Amino acid sequence: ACTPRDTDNADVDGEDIEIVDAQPAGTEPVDEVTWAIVEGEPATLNPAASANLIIPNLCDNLLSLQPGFSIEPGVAERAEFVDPVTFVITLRDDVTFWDGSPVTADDVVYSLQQNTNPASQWYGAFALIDPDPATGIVATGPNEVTVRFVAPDSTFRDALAGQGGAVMQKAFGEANGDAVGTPDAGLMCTGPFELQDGGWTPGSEIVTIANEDYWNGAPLVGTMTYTFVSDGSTLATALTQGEIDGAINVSPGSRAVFQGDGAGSLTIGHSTASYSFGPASATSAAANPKIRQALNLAIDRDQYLETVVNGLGYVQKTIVPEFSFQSMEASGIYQEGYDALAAPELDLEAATALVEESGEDVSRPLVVAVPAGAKEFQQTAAIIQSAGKQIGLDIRIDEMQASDFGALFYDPSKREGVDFVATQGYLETPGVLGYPSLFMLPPEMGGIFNWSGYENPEVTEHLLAARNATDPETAAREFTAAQEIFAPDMLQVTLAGTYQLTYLNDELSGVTTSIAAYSSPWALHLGGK
Amino acid sequence: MSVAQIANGTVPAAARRVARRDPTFLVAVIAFGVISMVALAGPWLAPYDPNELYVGSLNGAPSLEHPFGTDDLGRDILSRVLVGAAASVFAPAVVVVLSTILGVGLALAAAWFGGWVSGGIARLVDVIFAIPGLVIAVLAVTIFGKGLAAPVIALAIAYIPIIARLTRTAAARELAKPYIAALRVQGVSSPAICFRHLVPAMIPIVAAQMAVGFGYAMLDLAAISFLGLGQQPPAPDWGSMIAVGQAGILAGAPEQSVFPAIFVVITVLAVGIIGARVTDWAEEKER
Amino acid sequence: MTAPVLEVSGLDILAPSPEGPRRLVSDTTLSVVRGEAVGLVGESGSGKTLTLRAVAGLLPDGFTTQGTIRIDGQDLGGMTATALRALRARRIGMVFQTPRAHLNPLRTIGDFMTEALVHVAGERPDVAATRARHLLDEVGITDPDRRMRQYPAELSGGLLQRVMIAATLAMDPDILLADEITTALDVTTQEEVMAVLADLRAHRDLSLLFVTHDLALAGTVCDRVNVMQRGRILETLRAGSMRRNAREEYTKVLMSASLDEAPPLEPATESPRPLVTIEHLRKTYQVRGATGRRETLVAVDDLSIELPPGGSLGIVGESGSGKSTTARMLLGLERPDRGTIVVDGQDWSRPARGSADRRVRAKIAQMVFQDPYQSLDRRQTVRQCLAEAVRVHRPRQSAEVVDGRVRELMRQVRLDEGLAASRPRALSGGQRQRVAIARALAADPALLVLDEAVSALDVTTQVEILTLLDTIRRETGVALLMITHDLTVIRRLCDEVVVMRHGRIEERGTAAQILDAPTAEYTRLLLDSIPREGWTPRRRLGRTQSLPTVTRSTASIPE
Amino acid sequence: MNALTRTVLGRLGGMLLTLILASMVIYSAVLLTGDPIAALAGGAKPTPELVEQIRAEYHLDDPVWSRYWQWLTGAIQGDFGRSFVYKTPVVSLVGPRFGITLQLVLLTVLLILVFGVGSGILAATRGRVVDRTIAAMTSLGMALPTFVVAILLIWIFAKSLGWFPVYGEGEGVWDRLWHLVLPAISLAVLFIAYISRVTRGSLVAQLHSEHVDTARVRGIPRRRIFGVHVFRNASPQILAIAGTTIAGLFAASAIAEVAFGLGGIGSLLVQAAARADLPVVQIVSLLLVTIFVVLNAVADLISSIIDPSSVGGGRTS
Ligand SMILES: Nc1ncnc2c1ncn2[C@@H]1O[C@H](COP(=O)(O)OP(=O)(O)OP(=O)(O)O)[C@@H](O)[C@H]1O
Ligand SMILES: Nc1ncnc2c1ncn2[C@@H]1O[C@H](COP(=O)(O)OP(=O)(O)OP(=O)(O)O)[C@@H](O)[C@H]1O
Ligand SMILES: [Mg+2]
Ligand SMILES: [Mg+2]
Repeated sequence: ACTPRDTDNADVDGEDIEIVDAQPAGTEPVDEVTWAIVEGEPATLNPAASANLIIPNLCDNLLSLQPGFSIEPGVAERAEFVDPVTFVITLRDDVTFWDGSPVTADDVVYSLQQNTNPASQWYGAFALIDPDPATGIVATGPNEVTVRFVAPDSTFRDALAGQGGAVMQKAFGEANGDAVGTPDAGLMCTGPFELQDGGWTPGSEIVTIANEDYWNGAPLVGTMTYTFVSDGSTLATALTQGEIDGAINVSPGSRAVFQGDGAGSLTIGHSTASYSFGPASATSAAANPKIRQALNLAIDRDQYLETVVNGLGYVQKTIVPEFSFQSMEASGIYQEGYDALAAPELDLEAATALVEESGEDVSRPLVVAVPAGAKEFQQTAAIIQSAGKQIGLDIRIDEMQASDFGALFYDPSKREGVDFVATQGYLETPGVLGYPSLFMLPPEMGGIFNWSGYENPEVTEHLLAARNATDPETAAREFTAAQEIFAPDMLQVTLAGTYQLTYLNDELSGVTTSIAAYSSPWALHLGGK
Repeated sequence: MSVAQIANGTVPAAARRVARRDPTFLVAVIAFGVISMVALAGPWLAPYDPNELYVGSLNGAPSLEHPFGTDDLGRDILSRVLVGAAASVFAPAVVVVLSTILGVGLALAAAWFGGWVSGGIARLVDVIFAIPGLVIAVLAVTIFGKGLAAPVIALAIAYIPIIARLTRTAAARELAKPYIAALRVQGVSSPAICFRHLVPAMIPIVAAQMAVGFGYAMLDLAAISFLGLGQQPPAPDWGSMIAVGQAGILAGAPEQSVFPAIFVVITVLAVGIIGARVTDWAEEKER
Repeated sequence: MTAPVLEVSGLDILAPSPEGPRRLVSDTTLSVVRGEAVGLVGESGSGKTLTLRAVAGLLPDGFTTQGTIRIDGQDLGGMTATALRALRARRIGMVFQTPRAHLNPLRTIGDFMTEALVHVAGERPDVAATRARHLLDEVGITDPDRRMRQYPAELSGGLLQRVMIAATLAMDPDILLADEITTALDVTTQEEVMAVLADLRAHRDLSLLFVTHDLALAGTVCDRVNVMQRGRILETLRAGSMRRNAREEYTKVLMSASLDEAPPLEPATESPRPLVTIEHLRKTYQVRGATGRRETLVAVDDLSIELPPGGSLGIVGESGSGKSTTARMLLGLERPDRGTIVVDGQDWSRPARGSADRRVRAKIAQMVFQDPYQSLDRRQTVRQCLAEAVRVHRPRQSAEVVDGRVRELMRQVRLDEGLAASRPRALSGGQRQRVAIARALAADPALLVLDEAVSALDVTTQVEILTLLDTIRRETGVALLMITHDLTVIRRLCDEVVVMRHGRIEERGTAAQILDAPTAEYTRLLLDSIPREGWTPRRRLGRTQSLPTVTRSTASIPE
Repeated sequence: MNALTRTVLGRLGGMLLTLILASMVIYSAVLLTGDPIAALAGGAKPTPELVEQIRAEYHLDDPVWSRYWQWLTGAIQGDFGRSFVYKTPVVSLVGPRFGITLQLVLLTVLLILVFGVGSGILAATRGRVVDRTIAAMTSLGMALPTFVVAILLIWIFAKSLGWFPVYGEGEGVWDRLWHLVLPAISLAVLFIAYISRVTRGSLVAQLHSEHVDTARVRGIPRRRIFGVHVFRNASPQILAIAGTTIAGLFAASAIAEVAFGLGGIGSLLVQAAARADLPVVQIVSLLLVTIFVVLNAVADLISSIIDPSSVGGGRTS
């Protein structure tokens, strides 16, 4: 298949940014490509346990996510609800694992069942499946899998385009158990590149080689080697010197370097990623919407964009980004709902007034937690702090070690003494309900990040209705109704939406440069120009 | 105007002699003096609020309004360097003073009591010596919480072995000298011998080590605050400024790293030179 | 008359200083002809060592010289560095005061002996080794094979000094420069070394330039003697007739000082209770032997002495015989293994426990240590030092009273009051020793222990101090315990004497008995070894065995 | 038993004791500072059941000392545990990275010895001008933080001149060496300056010692005096300090490894600490401590072999 060149223009602060979600496919075979993984070495390559940029090239998902965020058939020829609570997946018959064995319905059942474990990243999307293994996910034919639900679920299909739908070999998985995806055991998937025994040298690199029998055509790159460079300036030098061929998610801070003279160039693609901060406690002033609205009014978004992402971002009105519904069926309704929301404005007087109105005791400093060592977050924290100061809020910054910061999200004791948490998040698949469910629903209904104890029955009702809707339009209307209410409550104060930044050597082309790279084999078309 | 000229005009004869004989030393003393003054008076000297964002453009080049330029948040780098001097200079000073008190205390105890006390202290010092400073730093953070206190205490502990070993050797050598026996025979009490004779005898050698330790502490604290364990933002501190500004060097906006780095290097250099001279004097006296 | 081997004329030695070169030695002229021994004597700091080092090319960095030095008629001034080195290597041998410091501690004696032969003369190693063995034998070292394999730390000072001499002989030098080579040795060893030198001179026609501050020694060893003071040579005298021919005032003082013998003091009246009673005292040390194994060294063994109030007892004996150890135990600086010490009716067998106990003892017994410089805190001025000693016993006195007492003490030891603000560095050896004595007297003790209080001083100063002690004893009635290996000191100050050897008492008696009619063989040997007019050093076989040597550096730190 | 054997055994005993004590401190310190549950849950939100399961599986409810004992006995038998994050045996994580750190450290040591000791020798022997120049350079060297040097090197040699690669470890002997040059230099600068000073100091002390005077007056050739009497006598002291320095390099290399994207144990430690991967942090810390203690002991031992007078002298701390 051919990937369309999908371009678009965005206007940020008077400068034109050309947005490219997929580069033209490469034409020449290339022996070896060295790719830098900016996030550092992954802990595992198991698609059920981790999300990183290596897995999409190794493991296919059932449905294929396109650079423009639309969903096409993939390993699954068809995957549809046949009735409100029955979902049938029909597999292609020509897909084989790296070892040559064909993909069977049993493999898919095994793969999907991985996500019914509460520890899985995708558990939320699988929550409405009938918990009885005998009836929930079953093989109903050699190439057919049927999934039964306890209630209609409008989000399930989208999840199959992400790693929730990753296809793994059952035999391999059962033989290796917990070790699947580790350097020792490796992996068995169907993707365009295969991880061989010993291909992963912990601490230095992961070597993958082309899967010549790939069902969607063999890749042009013979060997794809991933290295791990988390230091921004080292990476920038290595990329512009041509020592590393490319990297996804390079730092916007090095924009000038990347756009200057160098071995390659920077491609800017659509993303669902955004910076935001939200309350971490139900008892502090941070739990009061007025305080959050006040901060929202006190932060100059243009300055924020200029400072933190070097102009490579845009103002985002609410937590759910536009790109996430871009290619959904009822996108028009979503867009209308989004457009109707108020854009954040700078109004210090109104903000100060809100703080006073809130009736909160603002003499106690509010603590905002950010991960240590990341420049973007240091800047974000400084900007929040400075904004707070202008409206009479004393804000303290707590830079946390990565592990402590990570623990904030599931260990309530770690959140003690923390009022706000600033994060960067993204959605790897289309769909709008992910964030709202996590942040606005009551905790027992899946709102595990709803730390401020937000509870609005109307919002809850609309969100549930949206999920259980059986047609896209109802889902869209229910969602926008909920959004209209929760957006002004600022459960996350959205600071900026960002772009996906990909740097690639000028001799190469063919990379998926939108956020879809997290869920699709982005290097499939990579090759020489 | 040369150093010698300054010297002739303002400072007394002894200093003038030093200036003529050892201009490097004089420059070092003056540099350190100026930096200490800045550390004390930084907030009053700073032209801008060091934490105020967007007082200039982002990553602005040096100009008349902002002689050191502005950083990635549009803050005035000169103001941040001036205000940051306090933490940057005093934190290592506290590290050095603390580790010296602890180290010298342990060493004197070991030298004085000998026997199993000495053995135990030697072992303790060995163990501390063997544990990476970072582990101690992380431990200190869990005990003392974030902020400047934890890394200062951590480094103070981590530096104990160096100073303790040095002092232990010197104290043992000093205690073996006949004048200590003479003092005992005279009936001078042990604390008096220790504090009136032994401790003063240690001063030159300890002072020299303190100067060297100061430089190391400054560099180590910088590394620790880079890891997010040290001075909490946005309070300026040279080490974290260098660390945060690193990326700017390659991107063509090196000011944020370069100016604090220059100050770090000058301070460490000045203290190092002063320390080297003190060592020289101490050695001369020993002869 | 043969041509001089060494000829120094108009030599000036200048030291660099911030204020321009400082002249330390001026216009020195001397010569040594073949086979002759020439002495260079004079007070401490007069420039003897510098003169010698100038000849050997060992002046410190930055030092400059004027004048000429000729060796075998060749002017050193006009020679290249290489030629100079070759000339010095072959014509000159130099032996230093402290052999231990002058031998590389990490090389064996064998390496040291053969190094010059192999690397300067180009001999084959085995030839060099054979020759080295002969040379060691020549200087009276038994079992040279074993010695060649040992390290300097394993040899005694006397042996090392002989090794030094033997090594310098390897290149058959014309002249030997000897800088106070026996000062660190005890009299018997000194005699041995001097005898070796005398032998060599006789057999080899060796010239000698001999630096010392012991006039008696110079007189017996040398043919001619140069007297130096403050960087100048005052006069040159024939050794045999120097007492008669001395013209310079300074020389005369030097002579009279060294030869003066005051009559012994009246014995103190017998008192019912002795001040000090020591019985069956024993002290051992665990030391590392030459092979690294632990050995028990008996430093003091079954020692009993008694000292009446106001009396004075001398302890003599060779180096390492246990004299200092005895004194240190008496003063509580060391814990005896066995035996009792009773002082003024109190049991002092164990070191003082607390500060109060220590203060009580300090009131009774005080000590003057062997090395005055080392026993003073170099950071304290004379006044601070004395005031501290006074305050121990009068903690609540006003500053004026303490100051008055300090002045009184300084007067007592005849220290100029102008020196009160000086630190030890700025004092001469004699002055330092006086400070140490004044400090000891601050407590008005009943007993004063003096450990080789004068042995490191030059003769003039020695005499002053001894006279001073004599006077103090007469004035205050303090009892003295004198430790020394110098018998003239005993004669001047002691009523009674014990002779120690290997930690035991060899002989005891009144000073007159011991000095004039010794019964023990060892005592006679000691007395014989003392340089005096008409004395010739003799070699005594059987004295080449190494003494158990433990250098202070490995000694444990006092608790 | 001869003196040397006894010295060796004595040092060995002391070394083991230090190691055991240090391992206790590290084990408990690491426990105190990390949250094993967070790491073990692997980024997901753990249910109470999962937490229970993890607690049971990793004996998190046992008292610290009993866990320490299990850990220590395991480690002695070669079982270093499994990484919480990577779920693989810690050995397989540490093994390959250790090689990289080792190579980096070896190259750095080479630089330190050649330039540090070399410039120290020059400073001590080549007169005042050279001495002053080197003193100035070492003063500057001691004032340059490793990460500043790293940036400067990248800027000058990699970015502007393009002479060296800036990241990764390369393949094959020469390529690897090529990749390690800049990291090694950045790591070495501070220590070169330090060792240079130490070397100069101990050489000067020896040059002014009396036994060297003896050798001079005996006409021993300059080279031999320097080699046999000055340098060799100074070497125990240089070695003792160099030993400590080199031992410390294994930990100090973290900064250079991070700056140049090298996957060594230093960067592993930093990463593992950030992810609360306690078994890895514990083992790497213990490894660093062991290397430190062992290298120090070896340096001590070599010193005492060179210097026979110190044999059996016991501890000199
Ligand atoms: N390295 C030096 N620097 C400066 N002055 C020195 C140095 N060496 C010796 N002197 C000074 O030179 C003078 C003569 O010293 P020298 O060592 O020759 O005396 P000496 O006659 O050998 O005395 P002693 O009997 O104490 O050995 C002394 O005043 C001494 O202080
Ligand atoms: N602390 C110690 N440890 C081990 N051996 C010691 C110690 N102190 C003294 N000795 C040894 O004890 C013996 C007696 O020493 P002592 O100092 O009493 O001798 P001395 O008669 O005073 O000799 P000198 O005339 O050289 O001062 C010597 O062999 C000495 O090496
Ligand atoms: Mg002399
Ligand atoms: Mg003695």
